[in-house]
Formats: sequence, C-alpha cells, structure tokens
Amino acid sequence: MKLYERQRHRVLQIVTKLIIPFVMLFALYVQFHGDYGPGGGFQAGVIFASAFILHGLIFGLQRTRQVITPTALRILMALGVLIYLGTGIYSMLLGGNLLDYNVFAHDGKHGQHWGIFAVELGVGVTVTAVMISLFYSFASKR
Amino acid sequence: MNPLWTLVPPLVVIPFIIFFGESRRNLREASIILAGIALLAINDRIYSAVVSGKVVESGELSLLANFSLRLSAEPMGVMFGLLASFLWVVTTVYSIGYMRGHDEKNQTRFYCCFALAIACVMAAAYADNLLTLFVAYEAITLSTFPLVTHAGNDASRKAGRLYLLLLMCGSIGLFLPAIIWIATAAGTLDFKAGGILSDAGMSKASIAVLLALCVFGVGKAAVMPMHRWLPAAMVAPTPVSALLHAVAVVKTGVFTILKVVTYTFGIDMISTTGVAGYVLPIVAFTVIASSLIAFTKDNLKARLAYSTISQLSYIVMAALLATTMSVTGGALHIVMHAFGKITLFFCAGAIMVSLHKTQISDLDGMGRRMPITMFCFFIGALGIIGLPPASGVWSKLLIAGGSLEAGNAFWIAVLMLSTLLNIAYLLPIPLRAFFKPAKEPVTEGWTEAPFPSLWAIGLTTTVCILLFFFPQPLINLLGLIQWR
Amino acid sequence: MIADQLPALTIVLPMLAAPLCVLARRPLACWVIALCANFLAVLSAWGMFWQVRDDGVIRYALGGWAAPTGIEYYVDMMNATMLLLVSFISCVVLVYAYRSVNKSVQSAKHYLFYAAWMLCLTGLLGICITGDAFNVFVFLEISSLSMYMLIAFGNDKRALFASFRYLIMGSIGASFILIGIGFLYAATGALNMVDLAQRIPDAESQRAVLVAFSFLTIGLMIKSAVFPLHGWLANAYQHSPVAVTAFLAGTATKVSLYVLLRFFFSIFGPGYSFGSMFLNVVLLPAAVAGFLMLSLVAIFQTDLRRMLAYSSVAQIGYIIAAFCLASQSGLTAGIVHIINHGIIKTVLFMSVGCILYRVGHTHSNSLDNLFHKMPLTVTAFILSGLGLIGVPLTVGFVSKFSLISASMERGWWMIGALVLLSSLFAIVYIGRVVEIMLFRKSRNSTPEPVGRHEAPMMMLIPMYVLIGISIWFGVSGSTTLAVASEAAAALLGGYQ
Amino acid sequence: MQVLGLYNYWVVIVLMMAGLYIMIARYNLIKKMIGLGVFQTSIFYMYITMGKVHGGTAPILEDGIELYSNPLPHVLILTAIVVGVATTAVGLALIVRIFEQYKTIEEDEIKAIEALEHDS
Amino acid sequence: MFVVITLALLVTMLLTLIRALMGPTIFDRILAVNSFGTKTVLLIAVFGFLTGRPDFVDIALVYSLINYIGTIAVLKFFEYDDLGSGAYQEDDF
Amino acid sequence: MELLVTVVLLTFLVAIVVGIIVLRDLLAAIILLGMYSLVAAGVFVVMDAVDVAFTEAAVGCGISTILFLGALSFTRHEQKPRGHDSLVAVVFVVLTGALLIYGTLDMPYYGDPQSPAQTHPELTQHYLYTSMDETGMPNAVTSVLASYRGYDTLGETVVVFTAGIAVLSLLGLIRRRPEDETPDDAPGDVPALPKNDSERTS
Repeated sequence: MKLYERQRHRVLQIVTKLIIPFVMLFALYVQFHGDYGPGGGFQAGVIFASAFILHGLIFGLQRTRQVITPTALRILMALGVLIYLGTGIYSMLLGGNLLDYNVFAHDGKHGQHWGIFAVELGVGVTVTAVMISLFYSFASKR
Repeated sequence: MNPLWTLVPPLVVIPFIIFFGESRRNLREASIILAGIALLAINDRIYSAVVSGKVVESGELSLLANFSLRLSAEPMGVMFGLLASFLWVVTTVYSIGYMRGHDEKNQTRFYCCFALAIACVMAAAYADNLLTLFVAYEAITLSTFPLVTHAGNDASRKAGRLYLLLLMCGSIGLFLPAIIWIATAAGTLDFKAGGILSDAGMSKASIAVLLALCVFGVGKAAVMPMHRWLPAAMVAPTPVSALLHAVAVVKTGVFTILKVVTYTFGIDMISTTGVAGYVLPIVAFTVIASSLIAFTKDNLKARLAYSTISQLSYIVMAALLATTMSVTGGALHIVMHAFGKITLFFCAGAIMVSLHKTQISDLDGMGRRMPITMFCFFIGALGIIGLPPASGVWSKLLIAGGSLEAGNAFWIAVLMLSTLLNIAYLLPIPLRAFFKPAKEPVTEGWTEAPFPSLWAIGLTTTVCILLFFFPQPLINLLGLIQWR
Repeated sequence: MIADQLPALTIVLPMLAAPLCVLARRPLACWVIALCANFLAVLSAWGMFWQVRDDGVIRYALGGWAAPTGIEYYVDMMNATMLLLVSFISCVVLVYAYRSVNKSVQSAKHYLFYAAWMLCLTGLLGICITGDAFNVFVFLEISSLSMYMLIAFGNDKRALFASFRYLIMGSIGASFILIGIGFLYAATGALNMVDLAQRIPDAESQRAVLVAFSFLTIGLMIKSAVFPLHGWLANAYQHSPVAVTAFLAGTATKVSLYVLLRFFFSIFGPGYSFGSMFLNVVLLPAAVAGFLMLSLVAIFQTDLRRMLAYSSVAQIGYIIAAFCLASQSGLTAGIVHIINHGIIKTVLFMSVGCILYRVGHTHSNSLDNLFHKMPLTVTAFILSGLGLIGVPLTVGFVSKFSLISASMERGWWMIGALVLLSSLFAIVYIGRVVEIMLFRKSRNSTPEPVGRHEAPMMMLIPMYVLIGISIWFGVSGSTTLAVASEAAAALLGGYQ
Repeated sequence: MQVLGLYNYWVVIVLMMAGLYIMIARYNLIKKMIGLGVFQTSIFYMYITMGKVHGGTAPILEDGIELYSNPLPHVLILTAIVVGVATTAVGLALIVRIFEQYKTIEEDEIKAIEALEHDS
Repeated sequence: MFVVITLALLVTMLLTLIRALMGPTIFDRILAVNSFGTKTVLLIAVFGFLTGRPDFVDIALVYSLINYIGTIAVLKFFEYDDLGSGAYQEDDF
Repeated sequence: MELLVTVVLLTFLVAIVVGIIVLRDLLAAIILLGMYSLVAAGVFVVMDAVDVAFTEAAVGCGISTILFLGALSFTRHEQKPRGHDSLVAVVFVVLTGALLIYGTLDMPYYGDPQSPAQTHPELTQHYLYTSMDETGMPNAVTSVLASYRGYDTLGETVVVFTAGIAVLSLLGLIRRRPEDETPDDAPGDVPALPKNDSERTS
C-alpha cells in the first residue's frame, strides 16, 4: 500500500525531473534572446520561477525550500532592483543622465547593449525571486 | 515709539508666570503688576507722542499677498490702550485678593490667559487695518475662552461652548465675509480717515448689508440676537467677568464697530446714504429690552451683565448715528462705562468673597457690613446711569447731542427711557443694602473684602469721579480724530 | 554635476533605500538608511525648488532620450513645490515613526515597514516629478501597493479589511486612469505631457478625448477621495498605524490632487476642462456637498482618527472647489491649501498618535482632562486644530481667506458663504474635543495616574518642527501665497 | 471590414464592464479579485487593439518587412501586466489574512462582524 | 491548407469551451481546459506559419509549459487542498 | 483570416466571462480566469503583440492561477448565494460602458495604419525605423522597454519588488507546516480526502 501510494506519482516526478533543466534553459534563452525575439527579463524570470514552482508542486515546499532558501530569495529580490538601479546610478557617475546607457562604451550601440543586458538581468533576478517567494507564501498553508 | 512695544510686557511676562507658578505666587503676581505698570508707561508715551502730533507706527508683516499686519496709533486706539493697560493693573491687584480669598484652582493658567488677552487687546487697539483688527479680535476670543471655562464644571463648559460658538460663528460667519467683501471691493483694508468704501462705488443695498454684517458679526458688541454669550459667561470668576464686561472683550467689540464706522465706512457715507436706518431699530430695541431683562434678574452678576448689553448698544447706536459728536460720545462712553462697570463688578466680587452672596434679595442690610464696597457700588451705579458726580454724564450727553445733530430726536427718547430703567434696576441695590433691615441677624463689625480688592475698588471709584470733573484730556484726544 | 542630477537623485535615493532596507534588516539600521535617503531627497528637492524658482523649468531626459521619444522629468514651480512638501513631510514623520511603530508593528517586520515607506515615498515623488502620462500610472501603482501594505500593518484586524477595500477602490481608480491614458494615446498618439498638451487642441473634437477626460477625472477623484468617491479613506486612515496615517494624510491625496491639476490645467487646458467640458458643473457641487456633509459627519465621530479622516475629505472639497474657480487666484488658494492642509493634518494625526501611544486609544469621549497628562501633545493638537478651523494667524486662515476672496472675485458668493459655514462645523468638532481634553474632569471612578506622562521626545520634536513651520506660514502667509501663485501661474501658463 | 472595424472595441468594453461588474456587485472577496483580473486583462486588450496595424507584423525588425504593428502599446501593457499581477498578489494575501481574522471572505459578513464589534 | 486547419482548430476549441462551461463536474472542466490549452498551442503554431513568421513558436512552448504547470496545480489543489504539501518522503529518490 | 480568428476568440472570451459571472464555484471561476488569460494571450499573438502574449500567458494563466489557488486553499471554496444583484452596480456599469462605446465611435478603425498613434514621428516611427541604429536591437519592444522607456521598466521592477515585500509582510515566507500538528479529524467524521502525506501513509 505504502509503496503503491508512492509510485502513484512516479511518472510525474520523473517527467518533472526531466523537464526542469529544460525549463531553466528555456528561461535563460528567453532572457538572453529577448533582444532578437519575443521575451526578456520579465518573461524569463517568470519561466525560471515556474521551474521552481513546478518543483514545489511535485516534491513539496519543504524540499524546494532547501533548494532555494527564503533568505536567499529575500536577498535576490533586493539584489535585482539594486542591479537595475545600480546601472542607472553608474550611468550617472559616468556623467550621463539616469539610465543613459550610451556612456557605458565609446560606441552608443555597445553601451546600449551592455545597459540593456544589465537591466534585463536585474528584472529577471527580481521577478524570479518575487515569483518564487509569492509561491512560497501562498503555498505554505498554515 | 513703536506700538509693537505694547505687546512686549504682557507677552514677556507669561514665561515668568509659568516659571514662578503656584509655589511662588507672590513673585508671580508681582511680575504681572510690574508688567502692567510697564505697559501703562508705554501707552503713556504713545499718548504723548500722538498728542504732540507724531506718527506712531510699526513695520508691517505681510500676512496675505496684498494685506499685511500692521500697528499704528490713532486717538481712539490710544484711548483704548490706555484704558486697557490701566485696568489690567487694577484688575490684577483686585484678583490677587479675589483669587486667594476664593481659593481658585489653576491660577497660573488664569494669569497666563489674562496676560495673553491683554496682549491681544493691545494689538486690537493699535490695529492699523481691518485684517489686523480681525486677527486680534479672534485671538481675544480664543485667549479668553479658557477664562470663561475656568471652573471646569458642566455649567462653565456649557457657557464656554456658547461663548466660543456665538463669537466664532459671528466673526467667521459674518464679519470675515464682510472683511473679504471690503477687500475685494476696495482693494485695501487699511484704516483711512473718511473711510475706504466711499470710492469703491458700491450700491446702497450692498453697503447696508455690509454694515449689518459688521454690526452683527462683531458678536462681542452683543447686539441683540448675538448677546446670549454675555450673561452665560457670568460663570467665570469675577475678575474675569470684570475683564470680559468692562475691558477686554465687550469693549473690543464696540471699539471695532467704532473703528469700522469711522475709518472703513466713513461717517459721512453712513449719514448721507442713511443705511444705518435698517440696523438702528434693532440696536435701540437691544437697549430697551436688555434693560428690561436686567430689571427681572435677581442674580447680581446677571443683572450687571444685561446692563452691560444695554450700555454697549448705546455705543453701537452712537457709532451708527454717524455724526462727529455721537461717535466722540461713543468712544468716550467706552471709558466712562468701563470704569463704572468695573467698579460694579469688583463690588459684586467683593460681596461674593466676603459674604458669599450672589442674589440681590439677600443683600438687604449688608451695607452696614461692607459700607465702603456699597458706597463704591453706589458711585459706580451713578456712573452707569449718567448722573453727577460720576463720569457717565458726559458721554451720554454727547450721544444725545449727536442724535440731535443727526436730526432725529427719537433716539434721545430711547436713551432717556433706558436711563430711567437704569435708575430703576441699579440704584435700589445700594439703597436696599443701606436702608433695608437685614433678613437675618447681622454680626456687628465690618467684613470688607481683602485689602487688595478693596484698594482696587477704591481706585476705580476715584477715577469715576475724577473723570466727571476732568473729562477734557480725553475729549481733546478724541478731537484729534480726522473725521473726513 | 550634482546640480544637474538633482531631479534623478530625488527619486533614486528613496528608491535605493528600499532594497537596502530589505538587505539590512535590523530595525535601527533600516531606520537610519531610510532617514538618510529621505533627508537627502529633501535636500535635492530643496535645491531643485530654488533652481526652478531662479532659472525656470527643468527638463531632465531619462536615459538620455529627449522627450517625447523617451521619458522626461518636467519640473516647474508646481511640482517643485509638491516634491518639497511631500519629501519634507515624509522626512519629519519618519523621525516620528521610529518610536511610534513599535506599538503596532512587530520588530521583526520593521525592515519591511521602512522599505514600504521608502517605496511609497518613491511612488509619490515619482508621480510628482514625471512628465510622462503613463509613467504617472506606474508610480501611482508603486505608491498604492506600498500604501496597501503600510495600512495593513495596523494592529487591528480591521486594518486588513480597510486595506482591502482601498485596494479594490484604488485598483478601479488606477484602471480608469489607465483607460483614460489609453484613449488619449489612441486619439493623439502621444504620452509625453508636453506633447499631449500640444496635440490635444487638434484632437479636441474627438469623442475619445472626451472619454479619456472623463475616465481620468473619475479615476483621479477616487484616488484623491473627492466626496462621493471617498469611501475608502475613513477606514484606511482610522486603522492604519498612526505614523502611516500622518504620512498619507499629508501627502497621498495631495499628490493625486496634483495629478488632477496637471491634467485639467496643463494637459487639457482650462479652456477645455472648464469651458467645453463644464467640469465645474460636475465637480463644484461634489466639492461643496463634500465639505459640508463631511464636516457635519465629522462632528458625530467618537474616534479622533475617524473624525480627522472625515475632516480630510472635507478639506479636499475646499481644494476642489478652489480649482473649480479656474482662475489664477482660485488656483493659488487651492495650492496654498494643499500645502497648508498637508502640514496641519499631519500634525493633527501625529498628536493623535502621541495620544494613542500613551493612552492606548483614541475615543474622544474618554480623554478627560488629558491636558494635565500630556500638555505638549494637547497644545499641538489645539494649535493645529485652530489651523483647521481657520483662525487668523494660522495657516488655515491664509488658505480660507484666499479661497473666499477668490470665489468673491469670480462672483460666486455662495461658495464663500458655504466655506464659512463648514468652518463653523469645524469649530464644533475641534472645539468639542479640545473642551474634553482641556476642561472636563474625569468621570471614571478609578483615580487617574497623577502627573505628566508626555509622549517621547522623538515623537514630540518632529511634531513641533511642523508646528513651527505652520505658524511661520500662518503669520507670514505671503511666503506660501507667493510660491502658490507662481505655481498657479505655471499651471495656467501651460507648457513652454 | 469597416463594419467590423469597431467590433473589437465594443467586445472589449463589454468584457471590461463585466469585470467591473464582478468587482462591484459580488460580495465574495476572491470573486472580486477575479473580476479585477478580467477587468485589467480587458484593458490590456484595448491597448493592444490600438497598436494593431492591418498587414503589419510583430515589431521584431527584419529585413524585407515594411509594416509593423505599433510596439509602444506592447511596452506599456507589459508594464501594466506586471502591475496587475502585483496587485492581485497583494489583494490575495490580504484576503488570506482577512479569512484568518474574520473566518469569512464574504464582504457583508465582515461588515456585520465589524458593526457588531463596534457596538460592543 | 493552413486556413482549413485553423478553422478546424477553432471548432474544436469551441467544443471544449462548451464542455468547460457546462461542467458538470470539476474534472470535466479541468480536462476541457487542458485540451483547450493544447488547441491554443496548436493554433498559435499554425498561425505563425499562416502569417509567415514561424519564429514565434517560442510562445507556443511557453503556453504548453504553463498549461502543464497550471493543470498540475489545479489537480494538486483539488487532491490535497494545499499547493505546498510534501507528499513524498526524503528517501523516495 | 486574422479578423475571423480574432472575432471567434473574442466571442470565446465573452462566453468565458459569462461563465465566471454565473458560476458560484470559485475553483471553476479560477480555472475559467486562467482560460480567459490564455485566450486573451492567443488574441495578442494574432494582433502581433508577441511579447505581451508571452507575458500574459506566463503571468495571467500561470502565476495568477497558482496565486488564486493558493489563496483559495486558505479559505472557502464557494461564494455564498445572493438573492438579487445590486441594481446600482448594473446601472453604474452600463453607464460607464455606454460612455466608453460613445468614445469609440469616432476612433480610428481597427488596424488603421494612419491612426495618430501609428504615425507619431517621434514615438512609433522613431522606435520602428531608427531604434536599430541607436540600440542595435531587432526587437523594438525590448529596445523601447529597456532603453527608451527604461525608466518605466525600472518602475515596473520596483512594483514587483513592492508586491514581493508586501506579501512577505502579510503572509511571511515560512509558516508552520500542518505536519507539525496532530491531524484534527474527529471520530465519526469521515474525511473525504486524506489531507497530507502523514495521514496517507499511516
């Protein structure tokens, strides 16, 4: 009986284990391919988080918490905003206006590339962390 | 001499009052008296400066874009300032005896608010424009509010509520719109000889409404529908009643009306347009009706309060008659009535402290126990009625003369009737005290009021008599007013 | 270099403080971070204020993209004033909050509290400074979300429901604003405010503009709690932590009113708003009914915070009525009242907070003789209460005087009269409380603890700083009037 | 084509109003949030409709394509979607806390409880 | 060709939609929604080819992923009334 | 063809919304909401808004549904029946809708390439035809999002962050698990479904 109960979800578990790396990979693709196709930091963040959410749904929140701890989430949440804002402040330090990426490199296009990259990264980090922490909050039933 | 100096003594003394507090009350009261004397001296300097024709004015503080706060001295204000500062000293001396004899609570708060009120009165007396006057007027209301509710019991809180409500409703609901109206129409609020409205090109109806707004809006003048607060405020300690009904509050009311009539409307405008005709009957009605009510009151302070209402309406009437003579009379009456009425209130307080009696019917035969007080009461009553050798004669004569000058003898009839009523309700009090036998067996010997109080009563009585013999300085001062 | 970057710094500093608070986590550290950021924001707002006053409008292109391609900050006298007001009030209340929040927020959550505070400030400042219509929506949401959170920090369970109701109303309001901006965009193709203002006259005949106008108006009216749409405000103000109430009462609705002004006057232009749309036909009755009814309602409240909340709605009615005059003097009066009411209402809520801190409740009927216990707090309450009534020499007088004279100038006597009538109601509701606190002897049979028990200095000092300022503005009202009239001129003058 | 030219807008408006109606008229708090979701999604839809251009394609630039749909509404709506989900999250968290405190998520029952407690 | 496929997809979507709305049990709805999601994925893929920009198949990928996660979430909620419960022991794997 | 797909999908949306209004089972309503987002996202694809469709699918259909389910698991599953619906709400909604429809009557028709929004030289035209030179991004949406209107996106990130800390303060990230408590199924009360694993395995 006990064994059967556990085996009942084995297909799901194995499929999930197989899927999760691809989901993360896809998230990274969306993150960095956002310049050329649909996607960007926000979408990537959500997809990245959905990998963890899937993990949480299948394996239980306790296990997921060991993978990425609430403290880490809290720090990442803040870190994403800081990356974004830091990009803006850095551009101010370099003598441009807030979020003026042209000052990052001699060539405007390169500067824009770096700037957009950093900014999207910030968005991605914050969105991932927030979405996972939302899941934590709403899934941890009292 | 900057009129701002007049604000200094009463304001500076407040920290001292708080600092000395209840524990060093002799020092506390000494400091107030010192401040009072200083204030009197300053006012005297201003007086001599004005008499010698100098310009006495302060710098200005821009409160609103085109309107600023500013003080300057003109004859009526000097007179009022002198009066208030003199009576502050006297009242303080009196209240030393009264408050201690009565064991009042919160004396520090009392003296603080008193000083604050005096500062505001000074600001009102020397106000150079309507805005300043209004500001000071409101400040007086607020600073005297804690004095009315001094006792803290239900009755006094109710009285305080009525006081605040009527006065604030009047001033914010009627007087302030009038001021803003004037500001919009004339573009200025400065007091000017001959008034500022004559060039504003307003219709007669507008002026009539404006005048009514001012007269009723200045609730402190206690014209009839706005008079309810005055008897109610009788729950306050007697020095406060004295302050309210002789100096600070009510006199500010009529003073405001006099100033507005003289310097904002201009007496010519009022007399030529005849707009006062709509308001005068109500004022006359107040004169008579309140005298009649006073007649029915057995409580001594209540009777005095209704008497005050009637006397104030004389002044309003004088202002509205709008002749040089009547307005002079009205202004003079401020002083004359102040000394008479404060004497009466002091006496009433003294009777309360010494005999613990408040009803007139209980006073039979008490003249033997408090002869000095009762004698002073008699003189004060004469002053109010307007009989020699007390001061009220001159002002009443001038008002009556003004009425004739305005070409209407009807108002003289009102005055005469009211005088008769005055006699009927005031004179019996000392007479009963001296000549009627006491209802209960009287312990022999004098039980006069505490010495400071008695001293104060004596002083005001003396002034009452002196003003009968020497009214000329005041009349000369008022003669300096530029009417046109 | 810093002088050029002041507009960005004003926003970036509080925004930076929020994640730093989340990282720092210790209450004291968070408070210090927040306070420093806020103080620096005040300084830069102050600097910007003087720059604008001396040199005229500042336009700051974000990302280096000139408007309308990019987003820009557009700072004229109007929003320079608002920025200074909002950041300053926040700074003062933040000092006050340090002791005050202990009563309602567990210390483990203090860092979230300060972070939310900074986010709210960021949102409010961001709304004020931006020159882009859609950006207003984004920062409106930042401020709203953090406000919901701040309100829910209240120690009463009713705070949660109050917050939820605010969330529903606020989301409807924000969605309406979004719809409005969408229609404007469809009709003109522009999002930048200056650009919009230039393009609207050509598109004016389109119905889409009319609909955009209506939706923006309704949405912003919800956000600024104008009379029939004020339902969320009373509960939110009553149950949130009192420091938050003080902060919100002084700033949040004022900022929404500012946006309303911006749309009415700068973007649509008074000619469209009040001429073709007859806005005053709709708004003026609402404003008048608002200040009369809510003043009346305030009289019957037994909870101090609720009473003040209703009074806030009434005061918003004055401000809207002043806007409806659509004249230089009317606008000046409205703006002055925004400033003045912001300050006095903050002080009032702060003093109520002190009472709450020491007495534990705010039922006005059981505050007998409080003066003897907390003289300084009660004095503060009285002084600012007088301001609310509009007694001369207080700020309230300055704004009411200018409002009434502006309405008389326009020939609308009734408005002035009704304003005065509602001031009389204010006398009643403030007077009632003051009388209880000053004079009424305690009716409790149990003897009250004797002696003074004043609120902590950390709470009193900020309160008295604001009182000092309000007295200064009251005694020399021309200071604020001059600023407000420059701001009004900036609004009426349109975009340069 | 022209007949259907505004059909989109009208359907969007119907959807929007349905969402708004759920928000206003339903007492259940979760239902209110669902209504908010519908309402906001419909607004997004309205914006996107404005950005569509006949014969255009997605604004991802490629050689050989001349006509693109308008990218600006897309950007705005990306932001608005995020704002929407943030609001939903906060609202739902509030609902959870409200349920813990009041043991109900029906608006009228909560009001009744508040009224009852206010009286006592 | 693509047009016919699109039309066919729309008809199937309509049918599943009707099932989702009518119920009667929650399983009907879940199943209907899931297959509706699958049809949407197909529709988008087909539509990409129809308009000549097939590089948007990324989106279809996201749809199927979300569809998967959503269905699991609903089922888990239905089964356990708790999204975060750990139904598995540590030693399972 | 495009138009046909749009119209059909829109009709689906209306049907789903009617379902949401009518159904009292909250779980069904949530499922329908997810479906609504999915269809809406489908329409977005048809309307060339691929980025938006991407996000709407991930957020509206994925994250929102999970959040709703999470909230529902804390609370009650059914909305209480109500006798009648509020007339005021109906009137308000109908009026608002009428105003909106009035406003659309002279809007540019769907897909009009000459609409003011499409032809604005410094916004849309700039983004479409010069962004490649300025930022080097083929995806105009990304370049507008991250660069031209990067400040909006900063705000958006802050909004997400705000929501994160708001939920953190309201619910916390870690709560007590039910496993720590003894299950409270009273005798005689047959549990319909086992609550969790500890019950299940015992």
